[in-house]
Amino acid sequence: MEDRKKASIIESILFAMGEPVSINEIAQSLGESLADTKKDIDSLMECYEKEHKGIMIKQINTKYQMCTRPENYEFVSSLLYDRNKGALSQAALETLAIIAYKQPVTRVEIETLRGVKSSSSIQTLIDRNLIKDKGRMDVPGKPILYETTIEFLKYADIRSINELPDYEEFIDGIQENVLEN
Amino acid sequence: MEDRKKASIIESILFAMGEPVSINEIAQSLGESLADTKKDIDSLMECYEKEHKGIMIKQINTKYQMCTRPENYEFVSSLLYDRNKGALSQAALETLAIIAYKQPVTRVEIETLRGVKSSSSIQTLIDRNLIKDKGRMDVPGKPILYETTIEFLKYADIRSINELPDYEEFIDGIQENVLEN
Amino acid sequence: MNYEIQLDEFQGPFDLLLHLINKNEIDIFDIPISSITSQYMEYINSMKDRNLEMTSEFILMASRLIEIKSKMLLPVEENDEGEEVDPREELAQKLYEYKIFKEISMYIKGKERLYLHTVFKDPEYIPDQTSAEISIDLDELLKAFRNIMAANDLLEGEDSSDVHMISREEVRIEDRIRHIRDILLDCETVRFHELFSDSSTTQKIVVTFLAILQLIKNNIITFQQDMNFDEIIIRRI
Repeated sequence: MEDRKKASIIESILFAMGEPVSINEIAQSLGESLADTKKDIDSLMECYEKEHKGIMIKQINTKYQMCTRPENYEFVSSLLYDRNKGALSQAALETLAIIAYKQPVTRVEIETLRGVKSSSSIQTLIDRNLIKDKGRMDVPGKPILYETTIEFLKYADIRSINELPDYEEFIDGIQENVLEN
Repeated sequence: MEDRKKASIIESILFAMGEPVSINEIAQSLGESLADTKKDIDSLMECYEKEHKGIMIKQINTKYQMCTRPENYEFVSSLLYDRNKGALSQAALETLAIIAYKQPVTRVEIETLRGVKSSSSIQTLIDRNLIKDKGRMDVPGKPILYETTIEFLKYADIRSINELPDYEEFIDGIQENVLEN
Repeated sequence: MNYEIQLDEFQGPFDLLLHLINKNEIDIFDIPISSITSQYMEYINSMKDRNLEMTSEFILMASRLIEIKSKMLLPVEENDEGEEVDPREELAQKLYEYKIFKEISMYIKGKERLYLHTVFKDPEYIPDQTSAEISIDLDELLKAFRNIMAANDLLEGEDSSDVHMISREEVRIEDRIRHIRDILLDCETVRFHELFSDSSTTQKIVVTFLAILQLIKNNIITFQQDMNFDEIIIRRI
Protein backbone atom coordinates (compact mmCIF):
# COMPACT_ATOMS: atom_id res chain seq x y z
CA MET A 1 0.00 0.00 0.00
CA GLU A 2 1.41 3.40 -0.80
CA ASP A 3 2.17 5.84 1.99
CA ARG A 4 -0.48 8.34 1.02
CA LYS A 5 -3.16 5.67 1.13
CA LYS A 6 -1.97 4.52 4.54
CA ALA A 7 -1.99 8.08 5.85
CA SER A 8 -5.49 8.52 4.50
CA ILE A 9 -6.73 5.38 6.26
CA ILE A 10 -5.16 6.42 9.56
CA GLU A 11 -6.92 9.77 9.29
CA SER A 12 -10.25 8.07 8.63
CA ILE A 13 -9.81 5.72 11.58
CA LEU A 14 -8.82 8.43 14.05
CA PHE A 15 -11.65 10.67 12.86
CA ALA A 16 -14.32 7.98 13.04
CA MET A 17 -13.23 6.62 16.41
CA GLY A 18 -13.04 10.00 18.09
CA GLU A 19 -11.44 8.45 21.15
CA PRO A 20 -7.94 7.10 21.81
CA VAL A 21 -7.11 4.25 19.41
CA SER A 22 -4.26 1.88 20.16
CA ILE A 23 -1.45 1.46 17.68
CA ASN A 24 -2.26 -2.28 17.63
CA GLU A 25 -5.75 -1.62 16.35
CA ILE A 26 -4.47 0.67 13.62
CA ALA A 27 -1.73 -1.77 12.61
CA GLN A 28 -4.24 -4.59 12.47
CA SER A 29 -6.63 -2.63 10.31
CA LEU A 30 -3.85 -1.63 7.93
CA GLY A 31 -2.37 -5.11 7.92
CA GLU A 32 1.07 -3.67 8.63
CA SER A 33 3.65 -4.25 11.33
CA LEU A 34 3.61 -2.17 14.53
CA ALA A 35 6.93 -0.57 13.61
CA ASP A 36 5.73 0.49 10.16
CA THR A 37 2.46 1.74 11.55
CA LYS A 38 4.29 3.77 14.15
CA LYS A 39 6.36 5.36 11.41
CA ASP A 40 3.25 6.20 9.41
CA ILE A 41 1.49 7.77 12.36
CA ASP A 42 4.60 9.75 13.34
CA SER A 43 5.00 11.22 9.91
CA LEU A 44 1.30 12.10 9.79
CA MET A 45 1.58 13.85 13.17
CA GLU A 46 4.64 15.72 12.01
CA CYS A 47 2.88 16.86 8.90
CA TYR A 48 -0.13 18.09 10.93
CA GLU A 49 2.26 20.04 13.16
CA LYS A 50 4.27 21.53 10.33
CA GLU A 51 1.14 22.79 8.57
CA HIS A 52 -0.47 23.99 11.82
CA LYS A 53 -3.59 22.07 10.93
CA GLY A 54 -6.78 22.72 12.88
CA ILE A 55 -6.84 19.05 13.85
CA MET A 56 -4.08 17.57 15.97
CA ILE A 57 -3.09 13.99 16.64
CA LYS A 58 -2.32 13.49 20.30
CA GLN A 59 -0.33 10.55 21.61
CA ILE A 60 -1.39 9.13 24.96
CA ASN A 61 0.91 6.23 25.89
CA THR A 62 0.46 3.82 22.98
CA LYS A 63 -2.81 5.35 21.85
CA TYR A 64 -3.60 8.13 19.43
CA GLN A 65 -6.52 10.53 19.33
CA MET A 66 -7.59 13.43 17.15
CA CYS A 67 -8.53 16.71 18.75
CA THR A 68 -8.78 20.38 17.83
CA ARG A 69 -5.72 22.59 17.98
CA PRO A 70 -5.75 24.45 21.33
CA GLU A 71 -4.73 27.76 19.72
CA ASN A 72 -8.04 27.76 17.84
CA TYR A 73 -10.09 27.08 20.93
CA GLU A 74 -11.57 30.57 21.25
CA PHE A 75 -12.99 30.38 17.71
CA VAL A 76 -14.50 26.98 18.33
CA SER A 77 -15.81 27.39 21.85
CA SER A 78 -17.99 30.38 21.08
CA LEU A 79 -19.80 28.37 18.40
CA LEU A 80 -20.14 25.30 20.59
CA TYR A 81 -21.53 27.37 23.45
CA ASP A 82 -24.04 29.06 21.18
CA ARG A 83 -25.28 25.71 20.00
CA ASN A 84 -25.46 24.26 23.49
CA LYS A 85 -27.47 27.15 24.83
CA GLY A 86 -30.72 26.23 23.19
CA ALA A 87 -31.91 22.79 22.31
CA LEU A 88 -29.84 19.64 22.32
CA SER A 89 -27.67 18.83 19.34
CA GLN A 90 -29.00 16.14 17.02
CA ALA A 91 -26.27 13.81 18.30
CA ALA A 92 -27.28 14.38 21.93
CA LEU A 93 -30.97 14.00 21.08
CA GLU A 94 -30.34 10.65 19.38
CA THR A 95 -28.31 9.43 22.32
CA LEU A 96 -30.99 10.57 24.74
CA ALA A 97 -33.69 8.87 22.68
CA ILE A 98 -31.88 5.53 22.85
CA ILE A 99 -31.34 5.84 26.58
CA ALA A 100 -34.97 6.86 27.14
CA TYR A 101 -36.41 3.93 25.20
CA LYS A 102 -33.84 1.24 25.98
CA GLN A 103 -32.82 2.02 29.54
CA PRO A 104 -30.80 0.84 31.28
CA VAL A 105 -28.34 0.70 28.42
CA THR A 106 -24.56 0.59 27.99
CA ARG A 107 -22.43 2.91 25.91
CA VAL A 108 -21.57 0.10 23.50
CA GLU A 109 -25.27 -0.58 22.88
CA ILE A 110 -25.83 3.11 22.17
CA GLU A 111 -22.86 3.27 19.83
CA THR A 112 -23.86 0.11 18.01
CA LEU A 113 -27.30 1.51 17.31
CA ARG A 114 -26.01 4.93 16.28
CA GLY A 115 -22.94 3.66 14.43
CA VAL A 116 -21.04 6.61 15.89
CA LYS A 117 -18.84 6.95 18.96
CA SER A 118 -21.07 8.61 21.52
CA SER A 119 -19.00 9.27 24.62
CA SER A 120 -19.04 13.05 24.18
CA SER A 121 -22.81 13.09 23.75
CA ILE A 122 -23.23 10.91 26.84
CA GLN A 123 -21.02 13.27 28.81
CA THR A 124 -23.04 16.26 27.62
CA LEU A 125 -26.29 14.59 28.70
CA ILE A 126 -24.82 13.79 32.14
CA ASP A 127 -23.71 17.43 32.50
CA ARG A 128 -27.22 18.54 31.68
CA ASN A 129 -28.66 16.18 34.25
CA LEU A 130 -30.76 14.31 31.71
CA ILE A 131 -29.19 10.91 32.22
CA LYS A 132 -27.29 9.21 35.00
CA ASP A 133 -25.14 6.24 35.84
CA LYS A 134 -27.25 3.31 37.08
CA GLY A 135 -24.47 1.06 38.31
CA ARG A 136 -22.63 -1.51 36.29
CA MET A 137 -23.71 -4.47 34.23
CA ASP A 138 -22.58 -7.81 35.55
CA VAL A 139 -20.65 -8.91 32.46
CA PRO A 140 -16.92 -8.88 31.67
CA GLY A 141 -15.65 -5.32 31.59
CA LYS A 142 -18.49 -4.26 33.89
CA PRO A 143 -19.82 -1.54 31.57
CA ILE A 144 -21.75 1.37 33.04
CA LEU A 145 -25.51 1.34 32.54
CA TYR A 146 -27.26 4.62 31.79
CA GLU A 147 -30.82 5.66 32.53
CA THR A 148 -32.81 8.88 32.38
CA THR A 149 -33.24 11.14 35.41
CA ILE A 150 -36.18 12.78 37.17
CA GLU A 151 -35.14 16.02 35.43
CA PHE A 152 -35.59 14.30 32.09
CA LEU A 153 -39.23 13.59 32.98
CA LYS A 154 -39.65 17.20 34.01
CA TYR A 155 -38.17 18.59 30.80
CA ALA A 156 -40.17 16.13 28.70
CA ASP A 157 -43.28 17.01 30.73
CA ILE A 158 -44.27 13.44 31.53
CA ARG A 159 -44.81 11.70 34.86
CA SER A 160 -43.12 8.43 34.04
CA ILE A 161 -41.16 6.69 31.31
CA ASN A 162 -44.29 4.73 30.46
CA GLU A 163 -45.74 7.93 29.05
CA LEU A 164 -43.20 8.05 26.23
CA PRO A 165 -44.97 7.73 22.88
CA ASP A 166 -45.08 4.19 21.51
CA TYR A 167 -42.39 3.96 18.88
CA GLU A 168 -43.83 1.01 16.99
CA GLU A 169 -46.94 2.90 15.99
CA PHE A 170 -47.07 4.91 12.81
CA ILE A 171 -46.41 8.50 13.68
CA ASP A 172 -47.77 10.10 10.57
CA GLY A 173 -51.20 10.28 9.10
CA ILE A 174 -50.09 8.28 6.11
CA GLN A 175 -52.54 5.50 6.67
CA GLU A 176 -55.35 7.86 5.84
CA ASN A 177 -58.71 6.22 5.96
CA VAL A 178 -59.27 4.40 2.70
CA LEU A 179 -63.00 5.02 2.85
CA GLU A 180 -62.40 8.74 2.56
CA ASN A 181 -60.71 8.42 -0.79
CA MET B 1 -5.38 36.80 9.35
CA GLU B 2 -3.19 34.74 7.12
CA ASP B 3 -4.76 32.05 4.95
CA ARG B 4 -3.13 29.17 6.76
CA LYS B 5 -4.48 30.36 10.07
CA LYS B 6 -7.96 30.69 8.61
CA ALA B 7 -7.79 27.22 7.12
CA SER B 8 -6.66 25.89 10.47
CA ILE B 9 -9.59 27.53 12.29
CA ILE B 10 -12.08 26.19 9.76
CA GLU B 11 -10.68 22.72 10.30
CA SER B 12 -10.98 23.07 14.06
CA ILE B 13 -14.57 24.28 13.82
CA LEU B 14 -15.72 21.56 11.47
CA PHE B 15 -14.00 18.88 13.51
CA ALA B 16 -15.31 20.09 16.86
CA MET B 17 -18.88 20.64 15.72
CA GLY B 18 -19.22 17.29 13.99
CA GLU B 19 -22.64 18.25 12.68
CA PRO B 20 -23.28 20.50 9.65
CA VAL B 21 -22.06 24.06 10.27
CA SER B 22 -23.44 26.97 8.27
CA ILE B 23 -21.16 29.26 6.36
CA ASN B 24 -22.59 32.12 8.44
CA GLU B 25 -21.39 30.54 11.66
CA ILE B 26 -17.93 30.02 10.26
CA ALA B 27 -17.74 33.55 8.83
CA GLN B 28 -18.87 35.00 12.13
CA SER B 29 -16.30 33.07 14.09
CA LEU B 30 -13.54 34.10 11.68
CA GLY B 31 -14.76 37.67 11.53
CA GLU B 32 -14.61 37.57 7.76
CA SER B 33 -17.13 38.21 5.00
CA LEU B 34 -19.27 35.38 3.66
CA ALA B 35 -17.59 35.60 0.27
CA ASP B 36 -14.08 35.35 1.71
CA THR B 37 -15.13 32.51 3.99
CA LYS B 38 -16.63 30.65 1.07
CA LYS B 39 -13.34 31.00 -0.81
CA ASP B 40 -11.38 29.72 2.17
CA ILE B 41 -13.64 26.70 2.64
CA ASP B 42 -13.58 25.91 -1.07
CA SER B 43 -9.81 25.91 -1.23
CA LEU B 44 -9.63 23.73 1.89
CA MET B 45 -12.05 21.25 0.35
CA GLU B 46 -10.05 21.22 -2.85
CA CYS B 47 -6.86 20.57 -0.94
CA TYR B 48 -8.48 17.66 0.96
CA GLU B 49 -9.60 16.18 -2.33
CA LYS B 50 -6.27 16.62 -4.07
CA GLU B 51 -4.42 14.91 -1.26
CA HIS B 52 -7.02 12.15 -0.90
CA LYS B 53 -7.20 12.86 2.78
CA GLY B 54 -8.97 10.42 5.07
CA ILE B 55 -11.28 13.22 6.14
CA MET B 56 -13.61 14.86 3.65
CA ILE B 57 -15.57 18.11 3.82
CA LYS B 58 -19.06 17.75 2.47
CA GLN B 59 -21.21 20.66 1.39
CA ILE B 60 -24.91 20.31 2.05
CA ASN B 61 -26.87 23.36 0.89
CA THR B 62 -25.01 26.18 2.64
CA LYS B 63 -23.62 23.99 5.39
CA TYR B 64 -20.40 22.04 5.72
CA GLN B 65 -19.66 18.84 7.56
CA MET B 66 -16.64 16.62 7.98
CA CYS B 67 -16.83 12.87 7.37
CA THR B 68 -14.57 9.96 6.54
CA ARG B 69 -13.59 9.14 2.98
CA PRO B 70 -15.90 6.32 1.84
CA GLU B 71 -13.05 4.47 0.09
CA ASN B 72 -11.52 3.84 3.51
CA TYR B 73 -14.69 2.36 4.93
CA GLU B 74 -13.50 -1.23 5.10
CA PHE B 75 -10.56 -0.20 7.26
CA VAL B 76 -12.72 1.91 9.56
CA SER B 77 -15.63 -0.51 9.86
CA SER B 78 -13.37 -3.29 11.10
CA LEU B 79 -12.76 -1.15 14.19
CA LEU B 80 -16.21 0.40 14.51
CA TYR B 81 -19.30 -1.65 15.21
CA ASP B 82 -20.92 -3.99 12.82
CA ARG B 83 -23.81 -1.76 12.23
CA ASN B 84 -26.33 -3.34 9.94
CA LYS B 85 -27.23 -0.04 8.39
CA GLY B 86 -29.65 -1.45 5.89
CA ALA B 87 -29.99 -0.59 2.24
CA LEU B 88 -33.33 0.67 1.00
CA SER B 89 -35.76 -1.78 -0.56
CA GLN B 90 -36.72 -1.43 -4.22
CA ALA B 91 -40.17 -0.20 -3.15
CA ALA B 92 -38.65 2.53 -0.98
CA LEU B 93 -36.18 3.50 -3.74
CA GLU B 94 -38.96 3.92 -6.30
CA THR B 95 -40.96 6.01 -3.87
CA LEU B 96 -37.90 8.12 -3.09
CA ALA B 97 -37.20 8.62 -6.81
CA ILE B 98 -40.72 9.94 -7.35
CA ILE B 99 -40.59 12.26 -4.34
CA ALA B 100 -37.17 13.58 -5.37
CA TYR B 101 -38.36 14.56 -8.85
CA LYS B 102 -42.00 15.45 -8.21
CA GLN B 103 -41.76 17.18 -4.87
CA PRO B 104 -43.88 18.31 -3.20
CA VAL B 105 -46.05 15.32 -3.96
CA THR B 106 -48.98 13.50 -2.35
CA ARG B 107 -49.27 9.83 -1.50
CA VAL B 108 -51.98 9.36 -4.12
CA GLU B 109 -49.74 10.78 -6.86
CA ILE B 110 -46.95 8.43 -5.81
CA GLU B 111 -49.30 5.47 -5.83
CA THR B 112 -50.68 6.39 -9.24
CA LEU B 113 -47.16 6.46 -10.67
CA ARG B 114 -46.06 3.21 -9.01
CA GLY B 115 -49.33 1.40 -9.51
CA VAL B 116 -49.20 0.05 -5.95
CA LYS B 117 -49.85 1.18 -2.41
CA SER B 118 -46.92 3.08 -1.01
CA SER B 119 -47.84 4.18 2.49
CA SER B 120 -45.37 1.97 4.28
CA SER B 121 -42.57 2.88 1.85
CA ILE B 122 -43.35 6.51 2.67
CA GLN B 123 -43.19 5.70 6.38
CA THR B 124 -39.85 3.94 5.92
CA LEU B 125 -38.44 6.99 4.13
CA ILE B 126 -39.71 9.27 6.88
CA ASP B 127 -38.14 7.00 9.49
CA ARG B 128 -34.89 7.06 7.54
CA ASN B 129 -35.08 10.84 7.58
CA LEU B 130 -34.92 10.98 3.77
CA ILE B 131 -38.30 12.64 3.25
CA LYS B 132 -40.57 14.80 5.33
CA ASP B 133 -44.05 16.16 5.57
CA LYS B 134 -44.32 19.56 3.87
CA GLY B 135 -47.75 20.54 5.05
CA ARG B 136 -51.00 19.80 3.32
CA MET B 137 -52.31 20.49 -0.15
CA ASP B 138 -55.20 22.92 -0.35
CA VAL B 139 -57.67 20.58 -2.05
CA PRO B 140 -60.52 18.49 -0.61
CA GLY B 141 -59.18 15.88 1.76
CA LYS B 142 -56.13 18.06 2.45
CA PRO B 143 -53.59 15.39 1.52
CA ILE B 144 -50.09 15.55 3.00
CA LEU B 145 -47.33 16.74 0.67
CA TYR B 146 -43.92 15.09 0.86
CA GLU B 147 -40.51 16.48 0.03
CA THR B 148 -36.92 15.34 0.43
CA THR B 149 -34.73 16.31 3.39
CA ILE B 150 -31.17 17.48 4.01
CA GLU B 151 -30.32 13.86 4.78
CA PHE B 152 -31.44 12.98 1.24
CA LEU B 153 -28.79 15.37 -0.11
CA LYS B 154 -26.19 13.42 1.86
CA TYR B 155 -27.67 10.18 0.58
CA ALA B 156 -27.59 11.31 -3.04
CA ASP B 157 -24.16 12.90 -2.55
CA ILE B 158 -25.28 16.28 -3.88
CA ARG B 159 -25.01 19.77 -2.45
CA SER B 160 -28.51 20.84 -3.35
CA ILE B 161 -31.56 19.36 -4.98
CA ASN B 162 -30.75 21.25 -8.20
CA GLU B 163 -27.77 18.98 -8.67
CA LEU B 164 -29.94 15.98 -9.40
CA PRO B 165 -29.59 14.99 -13.05
CA ASP B 166 -32.39 16.32 -15.26
CA TYR B 167 -35.42 14.10 -15.56
CA GLU B 168 -34.88 14.21 -19.32
CA GLU B 169 -31.51 12.52 -18.94
CA PHE B 170 -33.25 9.40 -17.74
CA ILE B 171 -35.62 9.51 -20.70
CA ASP B 172 -32.59 9.63 -22.97
CA GLY B 173 -31.14 6.68 -21.09
CA ILE B 174 -34.26 4.68 -21.72
CA GLN B 175 -34.31 5.57 -25.38
CA GLU B 176 -30.69 4.55 -25.77
CA ASN B 177 -31.57 1.24 -24.19
CA VAL B 178 -34.45 0.84 -26.59
CA LEU B 179 -32.19 1.51 -29.55
CA GLU B 180 -29.57 -0.87 -28.29
CA ASN B 181 -32.01 -3.73 -27.86
CA MET C 1 -43.09 -20.94 -19.38
CA ASN C 2 -40.67 -21.13 -16.51
CA TYR C 3 -41.51 -19.60 -13.18
CA GLU C 4 -38.03 -18.93 -11.94
CA ILE C 5 -39.07 -15.33 -11.58
CA GLN C 6 -41.36 -15.17 -8.62
CA LEU C 7 -44.21 -12.76 -8.46
CA ASP C 8 -43.20 -11.42 -5.10
CA GLU C 9 -40.13 -9.97 -6.78
CA PHE C 10 -42.32 -7.49 -8.58
CA GLN C 11 -43.15 -4.14 -7.12
CA GLY C 12 -46.60 -4.28 -8.65
CA PRO C 13 -48.44 -4.87 -11.91
CA PHE C 14 -46.43 -2.18 -13.75
CA ASP C 15 -43.23 -3.88 -12.73
CA LEU C 16 -44.50 -7.28 -13.86
CA LEU C 17 -45.66 -5.85 -17.19
CA LEU C 18 -42.30 -4.15 -17.76
CA HIS C 19 -40.61 -7.46 -17.07
CA LEU C 20 -42.78 -9.18 -19.69
CA ILE C 21 -42.15 -6.38 -22.18
CA ASN C 22 -38.38 -6.66 -21.69
CA LYS C 23 -38.46 -10.41 -21.87
CA ASN C 24 -40.36 -10.36 -25.13
CA GLU C 25 -38.23 -7.49 -26.45
CA ILE C 26 -41.19 -5.45 -27.49
CA ASP C 27 -41.95 -1.74 -27.66
CA ILE C 28 -43.94 -0.26 -24.76
CA PHE C 29 -45.99 1.73 -27.28
CA ASP C 30 -46.81 -1.29 -29.41
CA ILE C 31 -47.64 -4.05 -26.98
CA PRO C 32 -49.07 -7.24 -28.51
CA ILE C 33 -51.84 -7.08 -25.98
CA SER C 34 -53.26 -10.53 -26.47
CA SER C 35 -49.98 -12.36 -25.89
CA ILE C 36 -48.92 -10.12 -22.99
CA THR C 37 -52.32 -10.55 -21.36
CA SER C 38 -52.08 -14.31 -21.46
CA GLN C 39 -48.51 -14.21 -20.09
CA TYR C 40 -49.67 -11.87 -17.35
CA MET C 41 -52.53 -14.20 -16.48
CA GLU C 42 -50.14 -17.15 -16.36
CA TYR C 43 -48.08 -15.38 -13.70
CA ILE C 44 -51.18 -14.48 -11.76
CA ASN C 45 -52.36 -18.07 -11.89
CA SER C 46 -49.01 -19.38 -10.77
CA MET C 47 -49.40 -17.15 -7.78
CA LYS C 48 -52.81 -18.64 -7.08
CA ASP C 49 -51.35 -22.12 -7.41
CA ARG C 50 -48.94 -21.31 -4.66
CA ASN C 51 -51.92 -20.36 -2.58
CA LEU C 52 -50.89 -16.74 -2.33
CA GLU C 53 -53.42 -14.02 -2.29
CA MET C 54 -52.73 -11.09 -4.53
CA THR C 55 -53.24 -7.49 -3.72
CA SER C 56 -56.07 -5.86 -5.57
CA GLU C 57 -53.63 -4.00 -7.88
CA PHE C 58 -52.62 -7.19 -9.69
CA ILE C 59 -56.24 -8.23 -10.19
CA LEU C 60 -57.27 -4.77 -11.29
CA MET C 61 -54.56 -4.77 -13.93
CA ALA C 62 -55.70 -8.17 -15.18
CA SER C 63 -59.19 -6.82 -15.78
CA ARG C 64 -57.74 -3.74 -17.41
CA LEU C 65 -55.69 -5.83 -19.81
CA ILE C 66 -58.74 -7.87 -20.72
CA GLU C 67 -60.71 -4.69 -21.30
CA ILE C 68 -58.01 -3.34 -23.62
CA LYS C 69 -57.86 -6.68 -25.39
CA SER C 70 -61.61 -6.62 -26.06
CA LYS C 71 -61.47 -2.99 -27.24
CA MET C 72 -58.78 -3.97 -29.73
CA LEU C 73 -61.29 -6.32 -31.34
CA LEU C 74 -63.83 -3.55 -31.87
CA PRO C 75 -63.71 -1.01 -34.68
CA VAL C 76 -61.16 1.75 -34.02
CA GLU C 77 -62.59 4.59 -31.94
CA GLU C 78 -62.01 8.22 -32.74
CA ASN C 79 -61.67 11.01 -30.24
CA ASP C 80 -63.25 14.47 -30.47
CA GLU C 81 -60.53 15.64 -32.85
CA GLY C 82 -61.24 12.73 -35.13
CA GLU C 83 -57.97 11.00 -34.32
CA GLU C 84 -57.85 7.30 -33.92
CA VAL C 85 -57.53 6.22 -30.31
CA ASP C 86 -55.28 3.33 -29.46
CA PRO C 87 -56.82 1.54 -26.46
CA ARG C 88 -53.28 0.71 -25.30
CA GLU C 89 -52.13 4.33 -25.28
CA GLU C 90 -53.01 5.24 -21.70
CA LEU C 91 -51.44 2.14 -20.20
CA ALA C 92 -48.33 2.57 -22.36
CA GLN C 93 -47.89 6.13 -21.08
CA LYS C 94 -48.14 4.97 -17.49
CA LEU C 95 -45.70 2.13 -18.03
CA TYR C 96 -43.28 4.50 -19.73
CA GLU C 97 -43.40 6.95 -16.87
CA TYR C 98 -42.99 4.15 -14.34
CA LYS C 99 -39.98 2.90 -16.30
CA ILE C 100 -38.36 6.32 -16.04
CA PHE C 101 -38.80 6.38 -12.28
CA LYS C 102 -37.46 2.87 -12.04
CA GLU C 103 -34.41 4.12 -13.92
CA ILE C 104 -34.09 7.02 -11.47
CA SER C 105 -34.40 4.62 -8.55
CA MET C 106 -31.44 2.67 -9.94
CA TYR C 107 -29.46 5.87 -10.15
CA ILE C 108 -30.28 6.66 -6.52
CA LYS C 109 -29.41 3.12 -5.53
CA GLY C 110 -26.00 3.66 -7.13
CA LYS C 111 -25.33 6.44 -4.63
CA GLU C 112 -26.34 4.39 -1.64
CA ARG C 113 -23.08 2.56 -1.11
CA LEU C 114 -21.17 5.80 -0.72
CA TYR C 115 -23.72 7.00 1.81
CA LEU C 116 -23.59 3.81 3.84
CA HIS C 117 -19.80 3.97 3.85
CA THR C 118 -19.47 7.49 5.17
CA VAL C 119 -18.88 8.01 8.88
CA PHE C 120 -19.67 11.26 10.63
CA LYS C 121 -18.74 12.19 14.15
CA ASP C 122 -20.46 13.70 17.16
CA PRO C 123 -19.70 17.20 18.43
CA GLU C 124 -16.74 17.36 20.76
CA TYR C 125 -17.56 17.55 24.43
CA ILE C 126 -17.08 20.84 26.18
CA PRO C 127 -17.95 21.27 29.84
CA ASP C 128 -21.35 22.85 30.15
CA GLN C 129 -21.34 26.17 31.88
CA THR C 130 -24.69 27.42 30.72
CA SER C 131 -26.90 25.16 32.82
CA ALA C 132 -29.79 26.65 30.91
CA GLU C 133 -33.13 24.90 31.08
CA ILE C 134 -34.06 22.94 28.04
CA SER C 135 -37.36 21.60 26.95
CA ILE C 136 -37.52 18.19 25.39
CA ASP C 137 -39.96 17.79 22.56
CA LEU C 138 -41.33 14.26 22.77
CA ASP C 139 -42.12 14.21 19.06
CA GLU C 140 -38.51 15.05 18.28
CA LEU C 141 -37.31 12.40 20.71
CA LEU C 142 -39.58 9.79 19.15
CA LYS C 143 -38.50 10.80 15.67
CA ALA C 144 -34.83 10.50 16.62
CA PHE C 145 -35.45 7.03 18.03
CA ARG C 146 -37.41 5.86 15.01
CA ASN C 147 -34.62 7.17 12.74
CA ILE C 148 -32.08 5.07 14.59
CA MET C 149 -34.25 1.97 14.68
CA ALA C 150 -35.09 2.35 10.99
CA ALA C 151 -31.44 2.75 10.02
CA ASN C 152 -30.78 -0.55 11.77
CA ASP C 153 -33.85 -2.17 10.19
CA LEU C 154 -35.28 -2.74 13.64
CA LEU C 155 -38.68 -1.20 13.04
CA GLU C 156 -41.62 -3.07 11.70
CA GLY C 157 -40.80 -2.03 8.20
CA GLU C 158 -42.57 -1.63 4.95
CA ASP C 159 -42.63 -5.34 4.36
CA SER C 160 -45.43 -5.72 6.85
CA SER C 161 -47.96 -3.82 4.80
CA ASP C 162 -46.66 -2.85 1.37
CA VAL C 163 -46.17 -6.42 0.36
CA HIS C 164 -47.55 -7.62 -2.90
CA MET C 165 -48.93 -10.77 -1.41
CA ILE C 166 -51.01 -10.79 1.69
CA SER C 167 -51.16 -14.04 3.53
CA ARG C 168 -54.59 -15.59 3.33
CA GLU C 169 -54.92 -15.58 7.09
CA GLU C 170 -54.91 -11.83 7.52
CA VAL C 171 -58.59 -11.10 6.94
CA ARG C 172 -60.78 -14.11 6.40
CA ILE C 173 -64.31 -13.82 5.15
CA GLU C 174 -65.52 -16.28 7.83
CA ASP C 175 -64.14 -13.98 10.50
CA ARG C 176 -65.91 -10.98 9.02
CA ILE C 177 -69.17 -12.95 8.83
CA ARG C 178 -68.83 -13.88 12.47
CA HIS C 179 -67.98 -10.29 13.32
CA ILE C 180 -71.11 -8.98 11.60
CA ARG C 181 -73.29 -11.63 13.21
CA ASP C 182 -71.86 -10.72 16.60
CA ILE C 183 -72.79 -7.10 16.04
CA LEU C 184 -76.32 -8.10 15.06
CA LEU C 185 -76.71 -10.26 18.18
CA ASP C 186 -76.77 -7.14 20.30
CA CYS C 187 -78.93 -5.01 18.09
CA GLU C 188 -81.41 -5.79 15.40
CA THR C 189 -80.10 -3.26 12.92
CA VAL C 190 -76.82 -1.65 12.10
CA ARG C 191 -75.91 1.09 9.69
CA PHE C 192 -74.09 -0.11 6.60
CA HIS C 193 -71.06 2.14 7.00
CA GLU C 194 -70.56 1.11 10.63
CA LEU C 195 -69.63 -2.36 9.46
CA PHE C 196 -66.61 -0.78 7.80
CA SER C 197 -65.49 1.34 10.71
CA ASP C 198 -62.60 -1.00 11.53
CA SER C 199 -61.71 -1.68 7.90
CA SER C 200 -58.48 0.23 7.47
CA THR C 201 -57.21 -1.51 4.36
CA THR C 202 -58.69 -2.09 0.94
CA GLN C 203 -58.52 -5.79 1.58
CA LYS C 204 -60.59 -5.48 4.76
CA ILE C 205 -63.17 -3.39 2.99
CA VAL C 206 -63.47 -5.89 0.15
CA VAL C 207 -63.70 -8.84 2.53
CA THR C 208 -66.28 -7.07 4.69
CA PHE C 209 -68.36 -6.35 1.61
CA LEU C 210 -68.13 -9.98 0.48
CA ALA C 211 -69.19 -11.08 3.96
CA ILE C 212 -72.29 -8.87 3.75
CA LEU C 213 -73.20 -10.32 0.34
CA GLN C 214 -72.75 -13.84 1.68
CA LEU C 215 -75.02 -13.13 4.68
CA ILE C 216 -77.70 -11.66 2.42
CA LYS C 217 -77.50 -14.66 0.11
CA ASN C 218 -77.91 -17.03 3.05
CA ASN C 219 -80.95 -15.08 4.26
CA ILE C 220 -79.29 -14.19 7.52
CA ILE C 221 -79.52 -10.46 7.01
CA THR C 222 -81.47 -8.12 4.82
CA PHE C 223 -81.02 -4.48 4.01
CA GLN C 224 -83.22 -1.50 3.41
CA GLN C 225 -82.76 1.95 2.00
CA ASP C 226 -85.71 4.29 2.26
CA MET C 227 -84.66 6.75 -0.41
CA ASN C 228 -81.89 7.14 -2.90
CA PHE C 229 -78.61 8.07 -1.15
CA ASP C 230 -80.16 7.37 2.24
CA GLU C 231 -78.16 5.41 4.72
CA ILE C 232 -78.41 1.68 4.05
CA ILE C 233 -79.65 -0.19 7.12
CA ILE C 234 -78.65 -3.80 7.68
CA ARG C 235 -81.23 -5.84 9.57
CA ARG C 236 -80.96 -9.37 10.92
CA ILE C 237 -83.68 -11.79 9.82
